[in-house]
Order: sequence, then C-alpha cells, then structure tokens
Amino acid sequence: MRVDEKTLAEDIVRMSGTNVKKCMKCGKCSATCPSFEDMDVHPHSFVTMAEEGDVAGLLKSKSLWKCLSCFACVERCPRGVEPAHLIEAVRFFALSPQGLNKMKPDVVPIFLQNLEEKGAEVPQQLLTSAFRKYSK
Amino acid sequence: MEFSYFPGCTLKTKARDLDETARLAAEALGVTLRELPEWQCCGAVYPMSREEIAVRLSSVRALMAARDEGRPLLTLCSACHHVMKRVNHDMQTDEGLRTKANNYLQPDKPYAGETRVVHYLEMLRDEVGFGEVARKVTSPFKGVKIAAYYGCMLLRPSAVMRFDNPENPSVMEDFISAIGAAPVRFPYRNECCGGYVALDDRGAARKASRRVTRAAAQHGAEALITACPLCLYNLKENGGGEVPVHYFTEFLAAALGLKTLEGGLARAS
Amino acid sequence: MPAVKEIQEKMRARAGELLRDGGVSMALGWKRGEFCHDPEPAFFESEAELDNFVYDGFSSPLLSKYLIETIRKDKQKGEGKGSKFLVFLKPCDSYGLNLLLKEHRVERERVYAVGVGCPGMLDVDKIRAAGVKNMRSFDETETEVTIHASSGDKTLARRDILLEKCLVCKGPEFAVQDEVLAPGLPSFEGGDRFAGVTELESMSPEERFSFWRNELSRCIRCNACRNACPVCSCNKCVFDNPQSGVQAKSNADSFEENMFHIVRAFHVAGRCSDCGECSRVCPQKIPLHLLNRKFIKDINAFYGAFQAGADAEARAPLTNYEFGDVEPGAVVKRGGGA
Amino acid sequence: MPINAESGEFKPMIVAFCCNWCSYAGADLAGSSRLSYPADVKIIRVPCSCRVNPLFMLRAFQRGADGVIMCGCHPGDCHYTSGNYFARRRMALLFSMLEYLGIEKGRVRVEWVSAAEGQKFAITMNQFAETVAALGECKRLEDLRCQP
Amino acid sequence: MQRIGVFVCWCGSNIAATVDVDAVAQAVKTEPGVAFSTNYQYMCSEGGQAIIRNAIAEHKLTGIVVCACSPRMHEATFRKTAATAGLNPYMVEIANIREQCSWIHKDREKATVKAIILSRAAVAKLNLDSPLTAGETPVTKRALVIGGGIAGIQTALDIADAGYEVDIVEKTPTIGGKMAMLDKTFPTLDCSACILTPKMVDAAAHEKITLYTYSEVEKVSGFVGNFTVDIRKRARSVDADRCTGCGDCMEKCPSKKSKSEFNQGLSNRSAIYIPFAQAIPNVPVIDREACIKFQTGKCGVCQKICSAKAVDYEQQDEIMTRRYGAIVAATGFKTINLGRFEEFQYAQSPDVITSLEFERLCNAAGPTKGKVMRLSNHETPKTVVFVQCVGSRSTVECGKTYCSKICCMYTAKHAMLLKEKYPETEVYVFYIDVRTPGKGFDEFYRRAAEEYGVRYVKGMVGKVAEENGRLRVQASDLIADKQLVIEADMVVLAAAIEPDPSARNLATLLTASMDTNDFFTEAHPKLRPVESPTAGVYLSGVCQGPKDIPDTVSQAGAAAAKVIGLLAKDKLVGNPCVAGCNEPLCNGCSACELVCPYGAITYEEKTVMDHGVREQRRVASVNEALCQGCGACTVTCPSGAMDLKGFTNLQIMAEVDAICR
Repeated sequence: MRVDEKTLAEDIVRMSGTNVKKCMKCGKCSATCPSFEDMDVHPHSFVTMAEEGDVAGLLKSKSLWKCLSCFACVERCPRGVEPAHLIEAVRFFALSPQGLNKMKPDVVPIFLQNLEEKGAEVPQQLLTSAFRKYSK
Repeated sequence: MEFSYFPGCTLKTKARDLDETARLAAEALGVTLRELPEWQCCGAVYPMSREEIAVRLSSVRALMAARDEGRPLLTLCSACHHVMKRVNHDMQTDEGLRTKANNYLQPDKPYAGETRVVHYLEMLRDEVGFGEVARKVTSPFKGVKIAAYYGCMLLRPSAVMRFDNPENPSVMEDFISAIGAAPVRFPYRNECCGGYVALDDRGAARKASRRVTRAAAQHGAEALITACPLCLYNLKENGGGEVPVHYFTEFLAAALGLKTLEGGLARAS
Repeated sequence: MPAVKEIQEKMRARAGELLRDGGVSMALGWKRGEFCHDPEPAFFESEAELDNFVYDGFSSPLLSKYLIETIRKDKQKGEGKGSKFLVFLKPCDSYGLNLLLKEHRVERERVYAVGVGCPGMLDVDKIRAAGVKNMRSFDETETEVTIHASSGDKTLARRDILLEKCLVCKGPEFAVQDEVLAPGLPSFEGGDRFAGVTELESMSPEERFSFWRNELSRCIRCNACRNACPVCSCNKCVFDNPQSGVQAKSNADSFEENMFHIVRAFHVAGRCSDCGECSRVCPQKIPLHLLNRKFIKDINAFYGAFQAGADAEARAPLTNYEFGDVEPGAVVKRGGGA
Repeated sequence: MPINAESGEFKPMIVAFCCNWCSYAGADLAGSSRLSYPADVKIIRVPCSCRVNPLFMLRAFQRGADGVIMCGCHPGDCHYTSGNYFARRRMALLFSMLEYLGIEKGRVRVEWVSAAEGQKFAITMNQFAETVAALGECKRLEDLRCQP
Repeated sequence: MQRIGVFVCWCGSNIAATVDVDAVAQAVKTEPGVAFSTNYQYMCSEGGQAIIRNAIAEHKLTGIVVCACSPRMHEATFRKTAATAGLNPYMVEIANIREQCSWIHKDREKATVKAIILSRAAVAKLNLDSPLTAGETPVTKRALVIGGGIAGIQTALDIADAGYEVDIVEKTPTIGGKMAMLDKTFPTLDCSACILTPKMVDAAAHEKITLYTYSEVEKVSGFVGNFTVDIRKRARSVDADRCTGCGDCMEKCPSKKSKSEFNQGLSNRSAIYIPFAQAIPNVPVIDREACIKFQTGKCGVCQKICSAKAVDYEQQDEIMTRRYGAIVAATGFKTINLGRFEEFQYAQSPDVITSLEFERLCNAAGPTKGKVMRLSNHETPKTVVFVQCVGSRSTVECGKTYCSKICCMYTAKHAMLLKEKYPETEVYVFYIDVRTPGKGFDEFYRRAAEEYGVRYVKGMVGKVAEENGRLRVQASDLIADKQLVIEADMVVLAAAIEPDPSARNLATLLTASMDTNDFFTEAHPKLRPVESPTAGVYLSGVCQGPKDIPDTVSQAGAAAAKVIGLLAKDKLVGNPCVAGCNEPLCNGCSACELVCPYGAITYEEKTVMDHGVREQRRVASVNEALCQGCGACTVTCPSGAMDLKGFTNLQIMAEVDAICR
C-alpha cells in the first residue's frame, strides 16, 4: 500500500464520520442491502477495505454507483457502523477531480425525452437527487 | 395550530396533487400552513460527508426562517423531511458544522437547531390526533384495503429521525384506519423503491419497486399510499402497475370530502 | 390601634401578672441602656424590677438565646425545678426561638412565650445620617418618630429610618407563642431581601473579591455577631476550642478573617432565620447578612424554598437530600443560585 | 506552592480527598493501569465523601494549596447509602459561597469516580491540575504566615 | 510523643525504579516522632515483616508507617504484623507510594519528592493515632435468598445443608425460575425438569428452608450479620394451609383468557392458576386483574367449588419483618424486549419466535405437548432458521453491548432437538461467532453441524419478510460472500438476556452497586466474584452476569460457601473506626442523628462534666455496633463534638498540613 493511499483511506474514513473499527464482521449490512446482487464489492467488504486502506479497490468498484442510500445498513448495523456513509465518502473522492462527474447536464433532455415517450412524469426530485449523487 | 410550511421543489411541479390536497386537508382540520416566503431546494439528498457545508446551507436557511417566524417547520415530501431533520440534527449536535454554517450565513442570531421539524403525518398523529381526523371524515373509505409504503427517508436512521418504529411503523396504518379504510401491513413497506438510481439504472429501480408492489398486492392491497414524489414515481413507473399508487393526502382530502380521488377507487360504501 | 407606649405598658402588666401568680419565675425583656436608643436584654425576677422594662422602636436584640444559660443555671441550682421563664418575642424573634426548641437547646416546657406586635425597629445610624446629634429621647407612632436631641427636635418618617431587616419583614405571624399581645401591627414586608445578594452576584469575581476583602478586613473579631446569633449557640465554638485544630481568637491574617466568616456562615447555613442581628450588632458595620442570605438564596434555588425556624418539624436542608440534587460542578458553572 | 519552585515553572499544589470505597479505589486502578496524572496531586483517604469537612478544604487553602478536589462514589452508589448526598449539598453551597466571595471557581471541584473508573480519575486529575495551573498561585485565600 | 518506625518498600522494582526509596527513608528521619526508618525489597514478604517486628521490639516503636502499595492491598497484612509484635494494629499507617506515585509518574525526582510528602503525611497522621479496639457484634444465624430459580435454590440448599436456616423469597407464585421452562439442557441433553424438580422438592421439604413465594423484599436495614428485612407476602387469595392442590378451581374458573407467563404467552391460563403442574408450592393464586370476582364482584365459582374452603377473597398482603445475617441476591434474568428488532418481524409474524418460546414448544409438558409447530397454521416447519446475537453485542439503542453467553449453546441444542424429532427439517443457524468455551461445549456444537447436518452459516440475517405464507429470510453468507434468501417456515431468535427488572430496586434496598447493564457488581472481578462490595450481600446466578446452568450452580455453591463462612462465626469483629461524641462539646442539637444512615446515634440525658461543673445535658451517644464509620455526623456537627476514630479532624488536618507544607 502506498503512503498516500493510506492517507487517502484515512481521509475517506474521517469524512464519512464512521468508525470502521467498531465493525465486528457480522455481515448484517450485506444481508440487508437491496442492491447486493448488483454489487461487486459488498457493504461489509467496503468497511473492511476502508479499514485496510484499499482505496483503489473501493474507487473502481461498481458498487459505488449501486448504493441506493436507503440507510438499511445504517439502521440495522448492531455496532453503529455506517457503511452507506463510507460508500458516499468514497464516491465524493471519485467525483471530486474535475471532469469526472458520472452524470452531466446534457443528458437530462435525453432522460426526459425517453421517459416522456412512455408518458412518464419524472419528478424534479429524481433529477436533483441523481445529480447530487452522481456529480459534484 | 400554525406551522411554517416547506413544500419543496417537486410539490410545485410534478407533485402538485400532494401539495394541493395537503393544504386543503390541513385547512379543514384547523391547521394553518404558512409557506416560507423564500424557500429554496432542501438539497434533495442528505450530504453524508461531514465535509460538505455548502449543500447544507439551503436547509439551514429554511430552518432558520422558521425559527425566526417562531413556528415549527412542517414538511411533506419524505426527502425534504429527511434532509431538514438531519441537517437540523447536525446543527444541534455537530459543533464544527454549526460553526461553519453560521460563518457562511452570518445570520443576526446564530442557528443551533432550535426549530422543530414536523412531518405532515406526525402533525396528524401528534397535533391533530387520528381520533380527530376520524371524526372529521365525511366519506370514509369503508372496506378499502390500503397498504402504506413508508420507504426509507421517513424512518431511517431512526436515531435521528425519531419518526416511528423503523422496522414496524404504524403511523400510516393508523392514518388509514382513521379514514375508515383497512390497513394492509406488508413486509416491504420500509424497503427501498430504488430511489434516485432510477435515472441511471432503471433495471435496479424496477427490481426494487416490483418487490414492493408485488408484496403489497400479495397481501391484498387495493391501493398503495406514500408521502414521497420519488417513491410514487418509482412505484408507478417501475412497479409494474399492479396496484394504484397515491399520495396519502389525496385519500385524506377525499375522505374529508374536499376533493374526489383521481383515478376513482371503487368505494365499498 | 395601640401606640407603642401602650404596648409597653401592657407587656409590663402582663409580665407582672405572670411573675406574681402565673408560674413564671423570671421574665426576659428589655431595659433601658446607657442611651435612649440601646435598650438591652434584661432579666426581671419581681414586679418591682419591671419599672425598668422598656419596649420601643429600639428593642431589637433577641432574647431567646439567653434562655439557654438561664435554664442551665436553673438546673445547676437544682432548685426551682420545672420553673418557667417568660420571654417576649417580636414576630421575627419567634423563628429564633423555634430553632432553639428544634435543636433541643431550650425545652419547650420551660418557656412561656409572649408574642408582641412590632412597629418596625429603628436604625440609629439612619437617624444620625438624617442629621441628628446626641439623641436624648424620642416619641414614636407607627408612622413617625420625633427625636429630641441636642441638635434640636426632628420628626422622621418611620419607614425611612427602619433597620434593614424590617424593610424585608417576614410578616406579623408568630412561628411559636403561648399568647400574643397587641397583634396585627402592620409590617413593612415586601422588599426583595435578596437584592443585595443579586447585586453582588452580578459583579465580576474581581469586584466581588475586592468588595469582601474591604468588608472583612475591618473585622476585629469581637464576636458580637456570634453572640447575637440565635443559632450560634454552641457550648464551645470551634474557634475557641484549642482541641479543634482551628482555634483562633483573633485574626492573625486575612485568611483567618475569611475563614471565620465563611465557617460561621456555613455552620448556620440552613439554620439561619435571617434575623439580621449579626449585621446590626457589628461595630464595624460589616454586612454579614449578605453571607447568610447567599446561603439562603442558594438553598431556596437548589433545594426549594425553606425558612429556618418556620416550623419545628421540617428537616434542615443540610441534613436532607434528594437523589436529583444539583451537582456542585453545575452550581459553580452557573455561578451559584444566580 | 511547590517544593521545587526554583525551576521557575509554576507547579500547583493540589489536595484530593477521596472516599475509600470508590474514588480511592479508582485512583488505585488508575495506578495499576499506569494512567499518569501530575505529581502535584496528593490524595488524602477518607472513609466517605461525607467525612470531608469544608473546614478541611479551607485548611488546605490556608496552608498554601492552589486547588482542592473531592471525589466520592456516584450518587446512588455510596457505600454508606447516603453520605455522598450530604457531601453534595455541602459542597454545592460551599462552592457557590466561595465563588460569591470572588474566589476563582476552578480551584474547587467535586467529581464522582467509581472504583471502576481509573481512567476517569486520571482524566479528572489531569484536567483539574491543568485548570488550577492556568489559574496560577492561589492568592485570594492566603495565609500570610505560610509564605516563605 | 510517638516513637515511629518508617518502612519504605521497593516492591521489587515497582516502586524502587521510579522512587529513590533510600532518599525517602532518609528524608522522613527528621520528621517529628520518627525513631527509625529503613527500606527493603518486599515489606509484605516474611523477611520484610520480620524487619518490622524486630524494629518494633528493638526501637520500642509505638507505631509504624509503611510506605508501600495501596492500603487496600496490604493494610490488613501490616496490621497483623504490628499485632504480632505487640503493637495495637491501628497504630499503622500506609503511605501509598505505588498506585498513587511510582506507577503513575515517570520522573524519578518528582516521584521521589511526592513519595516523601506522602510519607510525611502518614507520619503526621500516625503522630495523632491512638490505639483502637474493635467492637464485636453477634451474627444472626439465618440467611435470606432473594430469587427462587436454580441459583437461589442451590444456594439455599447448600446453606441449609450446612445447618443454617434459610428463607427464599420468590416474586412469582412458584420456585423454579427459568430452568423450569427449559426442555433439555446442554451439553448432555438431559431433561431440565428431571434434574430441577427434585431440587425444588428438596428445597420445599428441607427443615431449614422456608419458602416465601409470591413475595417481595420491601425494606432492608442493618448491616452484615444483622440485617432486618421487611418481606411483603402478597395475597394469594388462597389459604396455603387448607389447599390440597386438587385443581378443581382452575378447571371451573370461567376466566381463562390470561396469557400463561410460564408458557411465554403461548397458551392461556385461568385467573386462578398454578403456573405449571410441578409448581412448588402446589397452591393456586388468583390473578386479581383477571378475576371476574375481583373485577366485577360477580362470580365466586372457585370459592364455591373448593371443598377445602381454601379460597379467601379477603386475604390481604402481609408484611413480615425478619432478621438475617447474610443476604444472597439471585434475581436472574429475562429476555429483552424485541420491539426495536422488528427487521426480524417478531411482533408481526407468529412464526417468528424467541428461543425461550421455542423451548416451550419443544417441551413435552409445554403448550403443544412437545410438538414443534408453526403458530400460524399448526403445521410442522420444514425449514427453520435460527438467528444468533439478536440484541446481544449491539451498541444500538435497546441492544446489549455484552455477549449473552448462553445462546450459541442452546441454539446448537435446539437445532439438534429439532433434527432428532423431525430429521427431514432443514435447519440453518446464522452466527457471528460460535462461542463454546466450556467442557464438552465445542464437541456439542460440532456434533450439531457434523452429525445432525445443521447448516451453520457465518453471517447475519438482515430481513425477514412474510411472503406467500412463508418467511423469506434474507441473510448474508460471509464466507461465500453471498446474499442468501431462504424460504423458511419458522425463525427462532436468540434474544439477548438482561437482568430481571426487579434487581434495580433491590440493589437500592441493599445498597449493592450495579454496572451500567444493571448486573450486580462483584467485590472483585477475579478474587471475590460472588460477593457484592456491600458486606454481607452475596451474588448468585445471572444477576451478576450471563451464565449457563453449570456456571450458575457452581456460583450458587460458592455464594453459599461464603454465607456459611459468615454464619459460622458467632461474632463479627467490627470496624473500630467509629464515631464518638465528645460530650462536653455536644449541644444536643440532633443534627447528627438526622444524617446517620444506620440509626447509630441516639440522644440521652447524661451527667456531663464541663470545666469542673457537673450538669445534666442532652448529649449524643453512638452505638458502636451499628456505626459503620462514614463520618456524616462529624461534618454535620457545628461544634466539632462528633469525631471519627482513625480519621479524626485533627488527623485529616495534620495530613493536609503535611501535604501543603
């Protein structure tokens, strides 16, 4: 592990405000996660990887974009660890550098168009949340 | 009973029904909602990182405005409620965040989370009382089986939200009983609908929403109610259309005889 | 309503009656002192002695405390067993007697307590401050006092020359009595007795410190405060006791001035009825009541309102507790009872 | 006043009254856990916090102490059932009075420390010593005779 | 003037490494009263004690100061040493230069200076010491055991077998406790009732044991050897002497809708009831809340039917005051409320049950006669999921931070029992860790996995949902890094256990301390595990911490041994450090009487000599047998008449002076 990676891992953990040392590896977060099947790295591994400083693994994981922020893992963790907060913090780092936004404004009309064809009513809330989650 | 009212972005556009029926019902129940004069977006999602100050500021402004008006702040959309309540909690408990937010906003009187954030359902339960709601109902939905969909935002994390028992909530079921209908409890009422991921990964949202609607249907629900425009969208658009989905306020306004329920649900009475 | 002189005569007559055939072997009252404004506590054993009896606007000294010694001596004589002693009480004096009874310093059956209405006691310093020199005699009513002095006659409003304690009078009720003469005199109650304490509390610590340093440094350890206090009645005061480890009969230094007054105030905390005698008798005019009232104010704030001597049953605050009592740290943080 | 004052650095003199059953045991636990606190703190063992006479605290100040702290069992846990409740009232009134006289409020403290709270004991003593050190020498309650 | 010897201990290097012990010994030489000083490697060793004894003789010492470890460690040792050398044992003071000096300071100079000051303070105190003699108090040779579960029963039997009277107070109508509810016990799988009921019968039949069921302790006063306890015997509404236990009343009782506490609410009972068939005493009790007679006045069937005329609606609670030498707390446990763990649907699905409920279902004497069935449809479950650590090891609200200790083993037992009864059943156990430290425990667990084919999955269940009449269990398999979804018919939750709620109040009555989880605190976690820090109060069973039956029984026996050790003494040597009244100084004000927690102070008229004058005065008098030496009276006394031996005003002030010198 490189030194700067270790610092980055520490930064991520600090930003998330969660104490990864409290994790007792019970797996309840992964047991409760509704997006488990779509994830390559699962919530409990997120905690372990953050603890071990494996930032690269976290940053390139697909899971980063699969968390629904439903807080089920946060609510049900018996030790008060907050895997969702951790995932969000990693995401923050993934998006921070310029031009790395996962979603750009020019896609919005496409969304609206595609969905509108089916008579959909995309609420503002969805657009705003998605942009807040996918871009900085 | 007077509240400062924060409608939020969607209630002024795609979720006008929610706003309109909520206002009508509130008036009929003797609750005065005073819309905050200059509200801005709540931020839509709660910033989980403790470093993000700017995205909390619009919520703090609304909270502070309510404080200055001397009233509790009433919310309706689940996401708005979630963000307001949590940012308010940050302002109460996180000294670093509090200092930074106040430094940005430079208010006359620093804000430290004095405002009480109340969700419309909490208002019905704790201020008006479901007994009173039931008394005012003129067109009860007798025999109609309604399932309540809570979603995530109202309940979790319970340590901050303090909304209801996060795993076995009852406020919406009590509401359903109050309007004369039969509540249907189903296990996925507090599981995610797919949320914002619907935009990026429709498949994921479909999977999540279908699980909810299917379970509701299986337990015999004739309708689903929710407080959240995004939940409503997902359950409707991605949920397979098995069960009609409405805002709970639509049912409330209809039961109080203020506005007929759009989509016209057959009433047993 | 009877004039003060009439009350005096009533008292004299009643004392005579009781001494003659009321089963009272001695009466405790006031007699004229060296000047017209300093009547002193006195024992009257016969009707004849009552000629010197005085009750007027200067009859401030408390009498009850003398009962301790009187009864003790009576017991030592071994004769007159069971004899009773008459004591006159102004309403506020009755709290002091009640404390002595409660603390078993005086036996109830040895006392015949006669309550008398009080017109409000006068402050000779205030009279002097009004320009009166060499006061010879005076006439008083409930509202006015006319003073005859070498500086000429002067009539002053009674309220303007009352003792501090009378401006915050506890009211005309008696906490204990066997009979009451001349009840129902109006009292001057209604003042905020904690105003002085509150004012000090609002000062900065430095100001408070210099205030008290200035006041207490004048102490000459004459023990007048101790002698006047109805609850400071120990057989032997710790400051007089060589075995106590804190014996100090005079103030060798500034600390001991502090120490004496802090300890004295602490020893009477929860027992002080706020009679104000300590300040009145202090020849150096140290406002000692401000120490006692601080404790009273704190006690009221921390543990609920309490008037020492109001009844003989209630537990004193320092011999009582509750689980949820305020923590000393919290007290210090918020600056006492302020 | 410190014995080795010549170093120039102010070392406060602190007296700690500890009840035998909880706080003294807590201090022992701090010791056996090797949790350090300044050597300026000297402990006097008393059976119960209710044995601490305000006189003793004043005495300490008289003899040159810069801070006095009293530790006892937590409310509800007194070995003698109720001793700490009485102590609590006495100290609340005494501290308020000292503050009223203009004595710096950081110089006196009460802390409830159980036999299991070695860490709390050490933290408390460190904090208290720091507070007292910041206040400097206790001049307002001095005894001239005790000055060198 | 005293002749004091100062003995500075090195404690090997514990003290000597940080404190210059020789400098300490030298420095105190010039202190007033010091006649001799020395230092030695281990003062508490035989060699060290010999040095002390010799010095006492050689230098005619009147008192000794030992500068060593905490007095809580060796004060008693050195007092004995002094006594063997002919000194009064209370002419000993300890300067704590280890725990409160050498162990916490690193700077040798600072530590040495502090050690000297602490030693001086001890010398200053000793200069004012006077010989003390401890008083003696007689011991009431009877013990009280609070709680009638296996812990209480075992403790009572052991004490009674040693020949002492024991009373058991049990708040429910029968003794037996939780163990009576169990089916089989691990790791031997023998029947719980078969091993418990004989003990219950023994307890009831023992001539030295008195049972007070349906009773509670209401007030406790006194101290070790001499407790006075008020016991409230709640009205049973049935005369125990007349009742024959025929059970007719229960059969005829028209109110049959109350939940059976014994069956964990899985069955109903009548308003007049005996909790279970083997209950002791076999006397019914009327639940007045459920009884129609008590609620409406109209019924009285049980009284009419009772041929023994035992039913008595007028019966009142009875308060008995009894004296005891020792008290044992054996209040046991309950399972926690699962209201905040609803992701498992406990309140929402009848097929989600707790382990204790499962125990009742398994039990042949239980509500289903031992048939394990789904409560929703009374069918035998085909797939059963056991979830471990529900509420245990949890830092969230309503959870318990500790390990409940018994769940891993009873779950293995349940899994095996299930497999034995219904071999076709699929059984899953979701665990975080399997904890099996005990004789034969791991072998037992492995048998479940290896021989019975129970599927142990490392991971937690995240959500249980009712779907199509079955339970969809969503869990993680951490080893496979998979999310498992199991269609189950029954989910069994290993709910955390917590102390019985009655323990909190009892702790207050006994002035026994509790930890943050409301378990009773032991006097020492390793060396005095069955004693409470409050003398004369002992701990038995789960009220001290989670325990299984073997642990409980051994601790119960240990508590009994301690009680027997106490009751075997005719007299207890008291603490000589008691309060005393200096009569000439006493004002007779009664303040001290008000603050004394032991009622040790009374007032009497006495002849007092004061300055050569003899007079009758009202003065305080201390009952030295009752006084425990707290000192509350000494500070309350304004005149300083009350003082505490061993901690006199002058002594404490001398210490202050020595420290502040």
